[in-house]
Amino acid sequence: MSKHFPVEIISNSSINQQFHLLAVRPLSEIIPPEPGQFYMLQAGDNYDPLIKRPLSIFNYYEMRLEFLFRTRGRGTSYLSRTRTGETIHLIGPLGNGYSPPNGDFIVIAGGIGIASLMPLLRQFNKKAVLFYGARNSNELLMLDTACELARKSFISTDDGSKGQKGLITGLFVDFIESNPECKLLPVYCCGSLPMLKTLSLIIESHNMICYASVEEYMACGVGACLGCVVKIKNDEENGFSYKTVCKDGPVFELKDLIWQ
Amino acid sequence: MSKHFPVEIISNSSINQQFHLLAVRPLSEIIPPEPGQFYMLQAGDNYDPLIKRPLSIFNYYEMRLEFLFRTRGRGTSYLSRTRTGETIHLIGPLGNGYSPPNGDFIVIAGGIGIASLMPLLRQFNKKAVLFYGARNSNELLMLDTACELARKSFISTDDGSKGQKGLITGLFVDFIESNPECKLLPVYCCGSLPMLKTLSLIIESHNMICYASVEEYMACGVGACLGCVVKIKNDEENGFSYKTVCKDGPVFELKDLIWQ
Amino acid sequence: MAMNSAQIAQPSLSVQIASLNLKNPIITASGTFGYGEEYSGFIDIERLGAIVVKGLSITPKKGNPPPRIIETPAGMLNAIGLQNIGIAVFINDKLPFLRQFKTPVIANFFGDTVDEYIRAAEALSNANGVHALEMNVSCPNKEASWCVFGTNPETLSHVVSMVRKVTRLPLIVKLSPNVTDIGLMARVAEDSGADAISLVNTLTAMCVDINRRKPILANITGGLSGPAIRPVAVRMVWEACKAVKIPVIGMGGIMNFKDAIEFLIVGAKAIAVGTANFVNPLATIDIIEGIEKYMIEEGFTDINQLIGSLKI
Amino acid sequence: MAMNSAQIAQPSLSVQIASLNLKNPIITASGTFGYGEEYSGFIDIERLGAIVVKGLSITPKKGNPPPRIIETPAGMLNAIGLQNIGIAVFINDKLPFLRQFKTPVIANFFGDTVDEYIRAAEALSNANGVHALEMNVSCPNKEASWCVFGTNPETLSHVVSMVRKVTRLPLIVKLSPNVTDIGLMARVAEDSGADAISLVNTLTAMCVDINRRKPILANITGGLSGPAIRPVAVRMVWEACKAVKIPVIGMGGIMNFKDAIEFLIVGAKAIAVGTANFVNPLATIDIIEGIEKYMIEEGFTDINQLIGSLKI
Ligand SMILES: Cc1cc2nc3c(=O)[nH]c(=O)nc-3n(C[C@H](O)[C@H](O)[C@H](O)COP(=O)(O)OP(=O)(O)OC[C@H]3O[C@@H](n4cnc5c(N)ncnc54)[C@H](O)[C@@H]3O)c2cc1C
Ligand SMILES: Cc1cc2nc3c(=O)[nH]c(=O)nc-3n(C[C@H](O)[C@H](O)[C@H](O)COP(=O)(O)OP(=O)(O)OC[C@H]3O[C@@H](n4cnc5c(N)ncnc54)[C@H](O)[C@@H]3O)c2cc1C
Ligand SMILES: Cc1cc2nc3c(=O)[nH]c(=O)nc-3n(C[C@H](O)[C@H](O)[C@H](O)COP(=O)(O)O)c2cc1C
Ligand SMILES: Cc1cc2nc3c(=O)[nH]c(=O)nc-3n(C[C@H](O)[C@H](O)[C@H](O)COP(=O)(O)O)c2cc1C
Ligand code: FES
Ligand code: FES
Repeated sequence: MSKHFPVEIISNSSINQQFHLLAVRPLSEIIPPEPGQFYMLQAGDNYDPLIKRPLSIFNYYEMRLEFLFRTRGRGTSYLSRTRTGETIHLIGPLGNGYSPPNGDFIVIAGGIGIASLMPLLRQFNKKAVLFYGARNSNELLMLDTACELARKSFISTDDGSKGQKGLITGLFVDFIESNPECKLLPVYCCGSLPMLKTLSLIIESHNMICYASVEEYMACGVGACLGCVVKIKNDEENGFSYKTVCKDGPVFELKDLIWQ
Repeated sequence: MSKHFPVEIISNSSINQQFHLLAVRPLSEIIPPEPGQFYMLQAGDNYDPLIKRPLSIFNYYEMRLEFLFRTRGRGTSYLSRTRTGETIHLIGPLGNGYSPPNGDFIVIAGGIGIASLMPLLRQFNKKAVLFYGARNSNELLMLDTACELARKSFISTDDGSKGQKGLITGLFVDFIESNPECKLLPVYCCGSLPMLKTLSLIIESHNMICYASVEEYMACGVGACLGCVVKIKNDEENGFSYKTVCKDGPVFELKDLIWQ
Repeated sequence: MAMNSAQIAQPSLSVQIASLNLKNPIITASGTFGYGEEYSGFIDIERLGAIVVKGLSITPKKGNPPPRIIETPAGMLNAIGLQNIGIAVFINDKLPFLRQFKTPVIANFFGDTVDEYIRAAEALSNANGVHALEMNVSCPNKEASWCVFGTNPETLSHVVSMVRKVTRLPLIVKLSPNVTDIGLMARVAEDSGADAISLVNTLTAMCVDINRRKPILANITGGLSGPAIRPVAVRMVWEACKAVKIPVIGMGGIMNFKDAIEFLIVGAKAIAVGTANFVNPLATIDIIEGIEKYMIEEGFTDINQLIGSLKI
Repeated sequence: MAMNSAQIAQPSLSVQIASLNLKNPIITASGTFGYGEEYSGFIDIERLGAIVVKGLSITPKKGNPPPRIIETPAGMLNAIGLQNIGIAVFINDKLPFLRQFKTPVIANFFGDTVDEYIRAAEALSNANGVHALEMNVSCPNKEASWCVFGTNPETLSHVVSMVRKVTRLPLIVKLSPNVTDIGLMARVAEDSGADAISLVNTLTAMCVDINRRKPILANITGGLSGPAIRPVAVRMVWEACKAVKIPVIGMGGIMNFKDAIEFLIVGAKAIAVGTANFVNPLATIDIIEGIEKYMIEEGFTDINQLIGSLKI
C-alpha cells in the first residue's frame, strides 16, 4: 500500500557540496515505510523535469521522513533548492524492502548506498557488521552514525582519505576468509554497479545469501509502466524474465540478477 | 543596442499578494535603459516555462535595475520566488520607449501600468499631471511615490476604495474639459486594453497626441520572430501593416493602433 | 442560500461511445495504468469513465531490454516493447479483480500478424468482463513489419475489417500520429468498421547518449508522450473529429482538466490520461472534478454541450 | 605544461555542404534570426558557420493577424504566416549588411505556386551575397494547397526539379516532419536535384483557449518548435541520414551543445539553432564552444569523425 501525498519541507541541509539531507513532514496520513523502501519525489514545479525521482527512505519518525541524496541532475538539484515551509508531493512507500534479518547480519554500503541501508542498521541496532566504502572521505556519509549503529565496522576509500585504501569488497573478502562462520549471515548491500558485480562473484564463490538494492530509470514507481525492469533468472523461456525494480524490487537476491 | 547578461537578485519583496518588486544587480556591463523600455527576464530554471517574460524597467540606478510586476502565471510566479543571491539572465534594454516630453505632460496609468511610466515621472520630476486608476486600492501601486513625482494627481478606483469611484478616463475627460489649454500637452499612457480603447476615443475627439505602451505575447523581444505584432495604420495595402511591439514599440502613437 | 446551492444541479458528464455508456469521459490510456490494480490503492476505480488496460497479445511478451524509458523536455520516451502477460493469464488473473467494479473495461490488444490480431480479438470478446476492444495498430517501437498497419491505409483497412468480423464488442481503433494525413487514417478506420477511434499514440522519437555515442533506449527509438506532445495531439484529434462521424477518444499529454477540456472542445467524446498518472496517481480524479467545476462555472449542464464547441 | 597545452591542437570544426565550406557546423534556423541584424549586437556573426535568413517570397507578405505565438510545455507554437519584406527589399536593404561578413548567407524562400518558387529562386540566385538557397516546402501554417508540396512525394519532386533548373547555387530542401515516411521524402528531394536537405521544420499543432473556446492562434494551427520536439527531430534526422547520400542539416529543439551533438552523432553534417536564440541570444556561440570542448575531451580532432558516429 502506498499513497500520493503532500509534504512540507522541514529542513534541507547540505552535507557537503554534493550531498543533501531533506526532512519533510507529511501533511496527510501516511503508511510507515520499511527499510529498503523508497518514495518518488516531485522534481520540479512545472513539466520540466516531468517525472518524479526515486529516493530511498533514510530515516523515519512519526510525521517526519528523511532522505539523503546526491545532487546529480535537474531533479535532485530542484530538491536541493526546496525551502523550509514549501510543499511538494511524494508517492510511497514503494517497493519491496529488505527481508528482515533473523539475528546478526552483514551490511555492505557503497557511498550514497548507505541511505537505503541506514533504516536497517537503525531497526536492528548493533546486529550488523558494517562494510562501508566510498571514493573518498567526502562520500562516506553519516559515517559516525552508521558505525555507532553497527556491531563492528570496516571502512575504506579508493583514495585512502579515510579508512583502508582500496575497495570495500576487498575488506569484505578478508573478513569472511578470516571469519568463515560469518558466511552463514545474510548480506544486505546497496552501491554502485561495479561493486555489486564484484560482490556477486564473492557471494557466489562462498555460497552466501545476499540482498541487493538496485537502481533503474523509473517513471511510475508502482509497477504500471514496466519501464524499470532488470533481468532476473528464472525457469521461463531463455532462463530469465524482466522484473520491475519499483514493485518486484528494489531489493533482489543478488544471485538472481543478470547483468547487462 | 541591448545585451544578454546575468544579474544577481538583490531583493525580491512582495508589495501585496499579487505584486512584487524585484531588484537586481547586473553582473556585467549594461546599457542604461530609457523610460518605457523593457527587459526579457528568465522565467524558469529548465525548459518549462521556456520563453523569457517581458517586464518594463521600473527604476534604474547605476548597477541596479528594478521591476514591478504582477504575479499572473508560471513565469512571474517563478520570478516572485527568486531569492537574494541567485543569478538569472536578462535581455535588454529593449524597444522604443516614450519620446521625451518637452515641458509639461500628462500621464495616464492603469494599475500595474505605472511600472512602465514611473521612469518618465522620475526623469521629469513635477512636470506631469498624473491620472492613476485601478480596480481597487491594492492595485494602486507605489501611489505615494508616483504622486510625489507628479505636479498634480488624480486618483480613481473602480470600487471607490481609494480616490474617486469610477474609471480614470472619466477623471481625465473632466480635467481636459475644464482645462482645455491642457489639450496641447502630450499624453503618456499604459494600462489595460479597455482603458486604451476608451482613451483612444477621447484623444481622437480632442485631437490630442498620445503615446501608449502596449502588450503582446513575445518570444524573442528583439524583432526576430515577428511574433508580437499589432496592426498599425499606414499607407500600405489595406491601410495597415503589422509592427512588432518589441522593436517598433512597445510605445506607439495611440491614434495609429488598430484594435482587433 | 441552501436553496441557491441546491439549484446548481450537478452537470451531466456521461457520454456514449458506441454502445458503451460512460459516466464521465475520463478513461485511462493503455500502458500507463497497468491492469488497474496498480492504482487501485490511490484512486477509486469506480469513479473512472472506463479503464483501458495494458496492451495484450495472444502469447505473452517479454518486452525490450532496458533502458526502456528516458525523460525528455516536458515528456518521456518509452520502448517497453509491449511486455504483457498474454490474454489467457489476463483473463484468469486480472479480470476477476476488474469485474468487481462497475467501470467498463476496455481491453487494448495487438498482434504481430493479422491472424494474431484476429485470435486476440476473439479471445477477448469471449471474456466475461471485457466491455470493449481497443486495437493498437500504432505502436511505434517495434521493428516488425506489422508496424505499417497503422501508417498505411491499405493494411489498416485490412486488419480492421478482419477484426471487425470476429467481434461484436465496440471496436476502438487506436491511431498512430506518425502519419501525413490523420484524417485519412481516421476515415479508413471508420470505413473498415471501427465503432470509435482513439488517438494519439506516441510520436516516434529518439535520444542519444553523447558520451557513449549510442541510442539511450536499447530499442534505439521509442515513443514520445507527455505534455510536450499535447499541442500536436490536440491538432490531430481536431482533424480526426472533422473527418469522421464515429466518436473520437482524445489523448496525448493531458495533465490536468484544462488540457482535457481542450480535447473535448475540438470534438473528442472522451479523453484518456496516460503519462500524467505517473506524475500524479490522482490525475484522473482531479480531471473529473476540474471538468465538473468548469462546467458549473461556464454554465454547461451536459458535457455534450461542451464537446465540439470550438468556434472558428 | 605550456608544451602540453600547445599539443592539444584546436580541433577542426569545418564541414562541407555541397560547394559551401562552413568553418563550423552551426547555422541559424530560418525565421528565428531575422535578417542577422537583430542579433548582430549580441554575437559576432563572423563566428557562425552560416546564417539562414527569414523565409522570403517574391512579393512581400503581411503575415497572419495576432496572436501569432503561444508558449507550450518546453516549446512554442507559431503561426507568423511567413511575414517578410519580399526579395527585392531584402536584396536592397538587408544583403548589404550581411555582405560585410565572411559568413555564408543562405536565403530561405518559398512560394504559393511553382512559378513563385521559380521566380524567387531566380531572383535570389542573381543576388550578390547569397551563397546558397534553402527551399521551405514544409511551412505548416498556411492553408493554401501548396502546403502539400512538402508532404506529397509527387508535388515535392516537381517543385524541387523546377527550382533546380533555375539555380546553380547549392540547393537545400527543407523538409516537413508532418509525414509518415521522412526517409522517402528525403530521397525524393535528393533524386529531384537537392544538394542537401534540412529538417525538421515545425510540427503542426494547436492550442485552445478553454474560456473563449477558440483556437489561441488566429491562424487556428501553428508550428511547434523548441526542446519539446527534439527527440522527434533526432529520430527523423537519423532516418533521413540513412536514406540519402547528400548532406543533412539537422534542427529541432537544439538548446545547447549536447543537443547539437546528438544530431551530429546520428549523421547531420550541420545543425541549425532556432527557438534557442529567443531564450539565449548567445546560444549559437555557446554551442560552438561547447562542441569544441567536447571534441577535445573526447579526443576528436576533426568534427567529421564525430558526424555519423552512432553505434547501434
Ligand atoms: C529505488 C531507488 C532508490 C534510490 N535512492 C536514492 C537515495 O536514497 N539517494 C540518492 O542520492 N539517490 C538515490 N537513487 C538515485 C536517484 O534516483 C537518482 O540519482 C536521481 O533520480 C537523479 O535524478 P536527477 O534529475 O538529479 O538526474 P538526471 O539529470 O535526471 O539524471 C542523472 C542520472 O540519474 C539517473 N536517473 C534519472 N532519473 C531517474 C529515474 N527516474 N529513476 C532512476 N534513475 C534515474 C540516471 O542514471 C541519470 O543518468 C535511487 C534510485 C532508485 C531507483
Ligand atoms: C513590453 C511589455 C512590458 C511589460 N511590463 C510589465 C511590467 O512592468 N509589470 C508587469 O506586471 N507586467 C508587465 N508586462 C506583462 C507581463 O509580461 C506578463 O504578465 C507576463 O509575461 C506573464 O507571464 P506569466 O508566465 O506569469 O503568465 P502566463 O501564465 O504565461 O500567461 C498569463 C498571461 O500573460 C500574458 N503573457 C504571457 N507570456 C507573455 C509574453 N511572452 N509576452 C507578453 N505577454 C505574455 C498573456 O496574456 C497570458 O495570457 C509587460 C508586457 C509587455 C509586452
Ligand atoms: C510507458 C507507456 C506504455 C504504453 N503502452 C501502450 C500500449 O501497450 N498500448 C497502447 O495502445 N498504447 C500504449 N501507450 C501509449 C499511451 O496509451 C498514450 O497513447 C500515449 O502515451 C499518449 O498519451 P499521454 O501523453 O497522456 O501519455 C503507452 C505509453 C506509455 C508512456
Ligand atoms: C517564429 C518562427 C518562425 C519561423 N519561420 C520560418 C521560416 O520563415 N521558414 C522556415 O523554413 N522555417 C521557419 N521556422 C522553422 C525553424 O527554422 C525551425 O525549422 C524550427 O523552429 C525547428 O527548430 P527549433 O526547435 O530549434 O526552433 C520558424 C520557426 C519559428 C519558431
Ligand atoms: S517505474 Fe513504472 S514499472 Fe517501475
Ligand atoms: S517578440 Fe519576437 S519580434 Fe517581437
